[in-house]
Amino acid sequence: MIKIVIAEDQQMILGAFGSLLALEDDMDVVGKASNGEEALALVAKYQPDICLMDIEMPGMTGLEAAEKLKGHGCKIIILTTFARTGYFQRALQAGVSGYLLKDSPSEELAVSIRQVHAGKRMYAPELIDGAFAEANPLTDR
Amino acid sequence: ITLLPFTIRNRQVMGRLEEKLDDANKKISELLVVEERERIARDLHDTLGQKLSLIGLKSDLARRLINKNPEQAASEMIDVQQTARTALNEVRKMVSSMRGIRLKDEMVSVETLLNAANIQFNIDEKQKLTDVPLLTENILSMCLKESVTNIVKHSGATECQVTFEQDWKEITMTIWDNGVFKGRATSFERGHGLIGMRERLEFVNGSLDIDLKEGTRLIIKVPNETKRAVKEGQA
Amino acid sequence: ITLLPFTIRNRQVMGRLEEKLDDANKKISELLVVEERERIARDLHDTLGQKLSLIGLKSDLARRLINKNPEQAASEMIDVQQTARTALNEVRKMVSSMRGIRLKDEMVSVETLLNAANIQFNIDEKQKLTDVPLLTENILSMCLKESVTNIVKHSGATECQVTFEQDWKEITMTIWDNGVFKGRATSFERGHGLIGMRERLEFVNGSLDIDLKEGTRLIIKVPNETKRAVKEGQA
Ligand SMILES: Nc1ncnc2c1ncn2[C@@H]1O[C@H](COP(=O)(O)OP(=O)(O)OP(=O)(O)O)[C@@H](O)[C@H]1O
Ligand SMILES: Nc1ncnc2c1ncn2[C@@H]1O[C@H](COP(=O)(O)OP(=O)(O)OP(=O)(O)O)[C@@H](O)[C@H]1O
Ligand SMILES: [Mg+2]
Ligand SMILES: [Mg+2]
Ligand SMILES: [Mg+2]
Repeated sequence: MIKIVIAEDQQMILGAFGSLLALEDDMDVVGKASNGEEALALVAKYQPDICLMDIEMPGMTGLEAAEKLKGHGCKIIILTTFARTGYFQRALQAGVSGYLLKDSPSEELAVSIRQVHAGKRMYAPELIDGAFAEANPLTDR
Repeated sequence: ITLLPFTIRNRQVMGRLEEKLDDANKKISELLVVEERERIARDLHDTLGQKLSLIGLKSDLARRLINKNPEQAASEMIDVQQTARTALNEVRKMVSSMRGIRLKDEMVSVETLLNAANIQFNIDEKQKLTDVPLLTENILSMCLKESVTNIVKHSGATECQVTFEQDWKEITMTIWDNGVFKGRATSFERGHGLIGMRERLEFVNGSLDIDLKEGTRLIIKVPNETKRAVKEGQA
Repeated sequence: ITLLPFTIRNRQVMGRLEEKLDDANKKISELLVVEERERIARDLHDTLGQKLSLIGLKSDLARRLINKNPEQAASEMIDVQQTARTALNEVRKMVSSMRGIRLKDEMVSVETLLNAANIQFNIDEKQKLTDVPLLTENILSMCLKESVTNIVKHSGATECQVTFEQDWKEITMTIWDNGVFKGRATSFERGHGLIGMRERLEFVNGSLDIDLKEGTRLIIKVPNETKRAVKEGQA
């Protein structure tokens, strides 16, 4: 079983992610947080394998939480809607394992989670700058 | 003969001045456009991004629940429909606030307002307005709205007539009511409707005059620069 | 003594000219903003409006089909999800094309680009840039991107250094590489990167110079008009 904590400030989106991942046989959503602080607390409490993290949340953002979790055994996947170059760089520096689109189909998300769980890194090309993506096929790293 | 060099020099100075202002001109325009875009982008981002993500997730979830839990699936689809409706309303609001108000639309709401106040409304469009630049149209709409609001609020009129005229030189919008003007026609108070109208009209080199011979007649004039002429001015 | 009246008269004429241009100035800026808004509004309406309506209809249909025809329901839900994703992509494109690129962000992507090309990157910011108007920043970002792309494409360099300086008069961005310049430093070809840079720079009264003494050094200068100065110019 892959143990998952989700952090997302929009309750409806949080709920939908929770229900979608609960449908996967090999995944167990053990906690749902609505900001960075809660995410840190739930990660400490449940020791999940993966933490799915929204960026913009009131209080502590997903990026700040990811920075705090650097080096912790839990792997971080950032889920976001829009590309912001500064954000991606920060996420990389925080050592996140995934940087993915919030609207990717749940089957794809499940595949990505399994890959990350297996030690791979996954980045959505839509979230990375044009020149950047061409010159640097990061998904191969 | 001693005057000549000075005239030439002055002409040069003026030429340079003109150029410099023209440059500043372009730069400010571009800057405003960049800032306006930034503002709209932020709006779009905040409102629509979240809603579209939610729609994507919920329709995904609903599909996967069809067999396992059809009731839950149906309820997710209701959420999707509701979210789409809300998002559509937001797009409409954004679009209409971006567009400014078209004169045609303002005429409709002004008519409703007058009807509600039991004031008879006559419209006399001597000539359909054509090729009015967007900015001018926005300003005329704003003037029409303010004038009719004043009629309803202050005039005690039973009749109101709006007339449009357009010739090669200018567009004239006349708003007449058969009530009694209660303010001072010569000096308007700052921060109020009439002064706001005058300021905006002056901005497009237009004018606002009040004629109190018979009821109250607001005469609003703007230069008839067709869209084409203004575009050329930009080049 | 005969000259005096003329000088005065000329000064008056210039004053009026200045005012008139200032007016035209304001009008054009406002007009451009109004037109830009109108353009974006049309885009929004056409692309997002349509898609959201479609989502509304299909989600309604899907819900009604859940029991009668679950396969059909599932396929409608897939359509809804797909439509939401397409719409979101459109919003993404609109937002990123509207935003222009901030210098800070461009520095990050340029760094990544150089790293990927195995070119060592040194950044030397003598003084943090402050109060750069958005338009100038957009143009500097564009120049930085184009210059570094050229370095990666043409120079064969192993090192690149970017320097920023800002004094009361101007902002200077210098982009140096230790490779060999392959083009003509005096005349650029139309429609290509370097000429595009120069054109945009000239638009903000800036300049582009190339120094080939040691490697390739692009010297980009823009006047240091702080935001405040431009804002005041608008009033
Ligand atoms: N059509 C009218 N008939 C009678 N009086 C009018 C009419 N229009 C304006 N006035 C008078 O002129 C005054 C100034 O109008 P103006 O629109 O500037 O301000 P206002 O309507 O009082 O306040 P605001 O428009 O800011 O809500 C009004 O208070 C009113 O006395
Ligand atoms: N940093 C550099 N090092 C070496 N050569 C350069 C460098 N920058 C430009 N050049 C030369 O100058 C030429 C013109 O550059 P420019 O950016 O205008 O066009 P381009 O890069 O060839 O095409 P485009 O930018 O339109 O893709 C290049 O083709 C190249 O030969
Ligand atoms: Mg959020
Ligand atoms: Mg009023
Ligand atoms: Mg080039």
